[in-house]
Amino acid sequence: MKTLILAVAIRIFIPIFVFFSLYILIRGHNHPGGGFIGGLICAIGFIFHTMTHGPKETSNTFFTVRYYRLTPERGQGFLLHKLIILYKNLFRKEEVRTGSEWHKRQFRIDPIFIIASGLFLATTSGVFSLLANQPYMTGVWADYYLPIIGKPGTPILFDLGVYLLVLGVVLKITFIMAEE
Amino acid sequence: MQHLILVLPLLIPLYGAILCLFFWRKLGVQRVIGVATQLSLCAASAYLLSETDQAGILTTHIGNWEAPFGITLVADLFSSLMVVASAVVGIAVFVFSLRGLSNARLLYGYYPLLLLLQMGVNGVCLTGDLFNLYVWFEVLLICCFVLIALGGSKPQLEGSIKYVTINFLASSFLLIGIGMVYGILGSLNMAELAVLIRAAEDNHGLITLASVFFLIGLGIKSAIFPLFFWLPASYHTPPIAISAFIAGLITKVGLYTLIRLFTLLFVLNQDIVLPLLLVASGLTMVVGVLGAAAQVDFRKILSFHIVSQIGYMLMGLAIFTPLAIAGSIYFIIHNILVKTCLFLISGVVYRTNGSFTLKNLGGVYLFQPLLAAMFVIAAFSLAGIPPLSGFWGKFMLAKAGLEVGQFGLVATSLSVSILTIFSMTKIWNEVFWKKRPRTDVTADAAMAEINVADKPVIRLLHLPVLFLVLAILFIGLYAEPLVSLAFRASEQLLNSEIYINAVLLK
Amino acid sequence: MLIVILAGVLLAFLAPLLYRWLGRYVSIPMALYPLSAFVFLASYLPQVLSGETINVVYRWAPALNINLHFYIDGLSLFFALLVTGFGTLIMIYAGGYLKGDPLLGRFYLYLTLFMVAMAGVVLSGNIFCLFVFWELTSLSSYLLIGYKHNKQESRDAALQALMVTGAGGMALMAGLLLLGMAGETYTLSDLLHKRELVTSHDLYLPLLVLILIGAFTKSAQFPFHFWLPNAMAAPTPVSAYLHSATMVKAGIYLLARLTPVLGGTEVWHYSLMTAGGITTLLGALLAIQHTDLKAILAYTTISALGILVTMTGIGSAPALQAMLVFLLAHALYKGTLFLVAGNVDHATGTREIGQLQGLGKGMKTTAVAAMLAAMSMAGVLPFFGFIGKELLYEAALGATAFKAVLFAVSFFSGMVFAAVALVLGYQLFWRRKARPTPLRHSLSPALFWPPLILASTGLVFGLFPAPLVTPVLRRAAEAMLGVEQLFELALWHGFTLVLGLSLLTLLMGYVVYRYSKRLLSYSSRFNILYKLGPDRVYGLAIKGLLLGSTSLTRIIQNGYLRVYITVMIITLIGLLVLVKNQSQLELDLSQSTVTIMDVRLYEVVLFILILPALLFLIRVRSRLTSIAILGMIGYSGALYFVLFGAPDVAATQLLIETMTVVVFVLVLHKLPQFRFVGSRFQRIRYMIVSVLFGAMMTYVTLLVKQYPLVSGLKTFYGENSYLLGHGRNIVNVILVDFRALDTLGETTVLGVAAIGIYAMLKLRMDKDH
Amino acid sequence: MDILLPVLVGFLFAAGLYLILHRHFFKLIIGMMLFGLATNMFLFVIGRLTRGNTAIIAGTDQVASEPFADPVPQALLLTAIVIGFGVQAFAIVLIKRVYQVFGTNDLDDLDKTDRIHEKYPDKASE
Repeated sequence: MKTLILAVAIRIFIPIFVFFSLYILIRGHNHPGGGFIGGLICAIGFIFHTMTHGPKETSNTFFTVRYYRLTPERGQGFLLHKLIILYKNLFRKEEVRTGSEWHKRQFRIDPIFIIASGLFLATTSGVFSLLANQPYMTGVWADYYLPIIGKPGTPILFDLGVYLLVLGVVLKITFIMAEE
Repeated sequence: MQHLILVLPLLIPLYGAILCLFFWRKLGVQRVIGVATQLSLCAASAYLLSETDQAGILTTHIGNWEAPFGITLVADLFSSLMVVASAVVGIAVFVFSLRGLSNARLLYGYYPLLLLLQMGVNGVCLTGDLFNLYVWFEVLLICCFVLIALGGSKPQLEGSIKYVTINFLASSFLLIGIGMVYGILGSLNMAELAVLIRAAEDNHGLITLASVFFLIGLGIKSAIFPLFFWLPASYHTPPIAISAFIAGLITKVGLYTLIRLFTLLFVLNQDIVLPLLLVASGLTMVVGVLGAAAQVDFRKILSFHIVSQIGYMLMGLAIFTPLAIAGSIYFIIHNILVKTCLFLISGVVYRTNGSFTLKNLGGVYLFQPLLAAMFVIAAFSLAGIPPLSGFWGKFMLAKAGLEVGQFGLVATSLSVSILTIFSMTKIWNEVFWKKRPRTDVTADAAMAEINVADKPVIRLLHLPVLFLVLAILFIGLYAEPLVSLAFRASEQLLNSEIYINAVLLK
Repeated sequence: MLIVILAGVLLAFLAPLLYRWLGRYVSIPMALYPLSAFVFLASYLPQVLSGETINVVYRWAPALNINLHFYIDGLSLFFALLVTGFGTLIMIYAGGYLKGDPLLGRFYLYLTLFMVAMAGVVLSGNIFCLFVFWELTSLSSYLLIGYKHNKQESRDAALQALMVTGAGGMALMAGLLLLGMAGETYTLSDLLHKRELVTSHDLYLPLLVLILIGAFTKSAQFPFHFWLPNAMAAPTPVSAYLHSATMVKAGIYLLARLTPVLGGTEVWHYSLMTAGGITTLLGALLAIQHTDLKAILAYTTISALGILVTMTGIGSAPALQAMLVFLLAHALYKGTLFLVAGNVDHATGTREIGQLQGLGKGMKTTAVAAMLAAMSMAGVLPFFGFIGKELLYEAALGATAFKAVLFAVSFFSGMVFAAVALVLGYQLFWRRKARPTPLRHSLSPALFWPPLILASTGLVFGLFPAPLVTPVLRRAAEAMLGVEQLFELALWHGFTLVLGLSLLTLLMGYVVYRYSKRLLSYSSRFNILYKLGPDRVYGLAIKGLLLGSTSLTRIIQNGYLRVYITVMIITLIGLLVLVKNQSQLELDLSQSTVTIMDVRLYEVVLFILILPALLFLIRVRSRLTSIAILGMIGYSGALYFVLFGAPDVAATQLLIETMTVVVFVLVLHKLPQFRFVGSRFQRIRYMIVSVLFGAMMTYVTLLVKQYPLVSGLKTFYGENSYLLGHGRNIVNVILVDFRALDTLGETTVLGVAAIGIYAMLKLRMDKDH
Repeated sequence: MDILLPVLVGFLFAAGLYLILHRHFFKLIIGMMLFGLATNMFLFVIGRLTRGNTAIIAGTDQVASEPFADPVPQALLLTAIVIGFGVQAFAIVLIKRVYQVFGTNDLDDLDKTDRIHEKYPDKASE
């Protein structure tokens, strides 16, 4: 399976898969599609990648956040320190990469985290209405329409949660099984 | 306010589980989250119970969709009682598993699984929607699957295969039943279905036919006589903390659902269904207790007794009078506590003596008097010796049975309770009174080692057992609150109008 | 009242702690409790003697009409004083008897618990309150009999006692429930006036039988007597207190208590008299066959219990009076003798009468106590036992029916009692022999004072019956008879027939004693009785239970998954067929001919494709092929979904099917080739079950589809999905809004499955393989 | 079409059950999947069928116009399919582990936990 062409092709395909799946997700409220199908489609892209490159590689390429870290200065607040790191990493890439006081770090996103965030999003999307003394999961809707999505509201958020969860689940399963 | 308190028993464990998942590899953090979650769950369920006690049936329409169209959560006394029982058992098992389970297992998601299982149980108890019920059952079931297999030791795997296959079939039957109900009546909301069923004229038979699928599906889940085989094959295999929780709670959830559905929905053609239940309950008792009498393993005896006790709970439903249903409710709550307690005791015994086999055990009476005392209380509670908790349930059921002239069934139930005493004393004789067998030198050595090294651990393990024993003593010695709650709960169950009105006429 | 009970329970549970703090002096606080209870109860004496009854009610479980109701009248006060008074002495005695035993604290726990329970039984004014305490006595008796827990025989005896009395307890529970139904109340004082209602009720016979079983098991009546001798495995204080003076008399108390409600009918008379008579005889017969001190005492106790039941059965005023007097006399002397036996055992280490002789010198006080008690037992003149025996004979002779039999039975037992009294009061201590049995140690005062006090009480009561016991006994008899009693107890009645008979009894007792060795040699012929006796039956029953349950469980729980599933499916099919037949459901295809035949060509093609695929799937051996076929079937299902307007379902089905195939290929590609296992017969059997099930499902589907479906949900969702749910794809709106809770559950299932798969593949605790 | 799909459902159930009753692990798991599919089809069929018209409100309409397929069974079905997938995926992995640990693919070899006197080493669980 590990042919070069396929390997390269997959690399190109993955963004396509991701975008297509997002499209399926957001059109789901009005046309066939939705979070579940979207999540699965997105995952399939990664499955192909895993099958050709192995789970380690997939995880390294797509699910590892590399960033640079600064040792905190004395007297600097915790939050401020983190904010500086975030800011520099996002907008001052060059400065950070060359700066000698910055250390390279990486953080692997376990698919379990994706599952947890998906579940969190889906659960929390319904909580807002509770605060307004409405039943759980009462839809909160915006007043305007967006293209493709239609009206944005908490059920869309819920669908996004489903999407993430399905993605996480399928990735987790594939990774473990491929490792075996 | 009722919007919040009805979803809290679902949201608290769910959020707890999500947080645990975020801290996937950090056991310390998970423990803190777990404690906080369990405590708040306890508080929330207690509050729910007191609210339902005062304000009657509570409902919330999820998503603010009016009753038959969305999913409605309903809490009456019976469901609140179940939620409280699950929270109590949950906190006991949680404390036990702080030290009673190897870290390897804990690292593979034990805490989130336990919490999600609790969410599933609460969901089943609180939902007022037939399909939603199925979904919660599946949540609960997959958690059980994973927990029973967690660790992958040989007996666990073997038990899991049977557990998974048979419960998969049970869920399918449940789903088939739900599909049929929708196909016949075109609704899923239990209150509306109750109205439709009572108004239905030409398809009584069809609805009864659908109820057969529920009977079989839930019968499998609650381990009724010809359907219980999976239980003794699997319940004793996982680590004791898991066994205790699942054994204590899950079959009773099946029974809860049976009682709920057969009092609310399938009240037609009772002349066909109730005699069947009657026979099934008698046979369940007898076969379960005989199975227990044959066993030589602490946990297996307890497992078979679950089956036997299920017979009692079913008996109440089969008799179908207010007193009988109240008896069943009392019995379910009592049994949840007692069974969990006994399983946990077997776990402590294993931890300190290194075996579950009666032959290899002995002498606990001398060395661990507190444990012995707690076992006596729990065991004789199970056997129904007054004034311990089992007696009250048995009393109510026997009285109800005699009142409707079911002498045979009452005689069976009383004889079964003799045999229950027999197997409980068997455990007591072998594990507690008997001299520790000298042949098993390794266990002795292990015992000495554990006793020196793990004193605080052992003490911690005693804690949840003590907690449950106190709970058992409370509902036994001061039975009135629970008994009258059970009475009122059974009134609510039998007067379906209250339920229907609460859900439909908001 | 409640405070007495609660204080007892509290003290009981404190006993192990107290023992830790106080050591051997623990017996002082433990004895103080029954003493103060005795005093407290005695303070009710004036009221009760003046004819009042006292009701104290505490709400306990009013929802079930079970309350902590204490009812004090002559009968209950009599028993309660006996229990607490005796209890005080036993507490002191036990402290001496079990001195230095590490488990003494627990012993006191059980004993105090028992005492409380026993007091509860006799003081209860609610039949279920009584039952609660009744069962507690069984439980504490179990723990006490098994006190020497290292010995197999102790454990077995404890279990046996519990099983027998427990079974009796269950019968009693059912009986009391029925009694409550018949009498429409659980309150004793109300029940006492409902004799007509109860005895004429349809349930009278069953409830009587059940209650009698309860009482008989507790009071060791034939055929349930066998547990009592075995229960002598308990330490002696227990034997003296529970199995002679108090607990076994709970059954008698119950019978006496319920005499006004249940008594007076023929069934009552005859069943009590029969059971009591047989027990009396049997106990006496077995007593002279044994050589173990405690066994002898146990069998004479059984015999005495038999007499008590017989007297209750006769039910006439003299009989009931005799019953009460004899009960008290028996408690006094038998308790003493048990304690004496305990002392002997303690001092010499044996209880075999053959090995015991000339003990009088070493243990004078005990010997005196033994002698006093023995004389009371034999019925010698100035003792209380004499009065008891006189009254017994009078009552037997005054009975309306079976006079001769009743008298013969009492006479026989009196004779045996006299013989046994000679053994205990004379032979052990005073008979001249060359070498007295050596004593291991001398006895502490705690061991010889209690028996001495008990025995002298017997003497004092005998000398002054009128002021000391008569008033109480009168009120007690009143409680049973319901009319005022004016009898006087007196030691001397003049030269009457009964006195002559008493003397004859003594004489015959001496003869029996003299020729006991010869009699014993005959007794081996009775061995056959043991073989068929109830003890044996019990043993066989337990064995049979184990054997039967093992083989039954082997058959039912056979370990074969496919058998389990087959049973379940057959149950399902059976129930479906049953319900179908009962409710006359008929499938009528002709009604919907039009829709049935409304079939498109491509649907048929798809159908025709799936069928052979299914058949092939069943037969195929290769794994990959079966996965492929399975995938194909799944895709065909998806096509059907597309055809019937469910694009979302179809898409999901397609993707899931793909995922499944992927998982399959990844996971199961290493499994070995199929072997075809299972015989042809099995396969055919399963084939039949499967086909039946499939046919059933088709039938059910068609049956449901026969009726039109009116779905309010469909209409509502169609109308409101866009307006309220802001989405045009109704299915999606249902999933994320109308029924979002389902979806939340569903995603949870997926998440858990992922965790489960992860744990399953990564975590391997089993290192054996 | 009223007759065709019910018959198909029956066939699926029968085949699924037959495979579940088989002694071989692999057949068992295939049987479970077929049974699941059968249940899903049953759910679909029992909710009545409408050809062609999806449950989607057309471009400019506010309200779905009849005839349209009943969306309720579809939604239930979707949920059931997904749940079924979760359970079945777990079952597949379970089967695999059982095979690895026990080295057999015959279900009849797994009868130890039911046996009365069969003793597994205690140490595996705590």
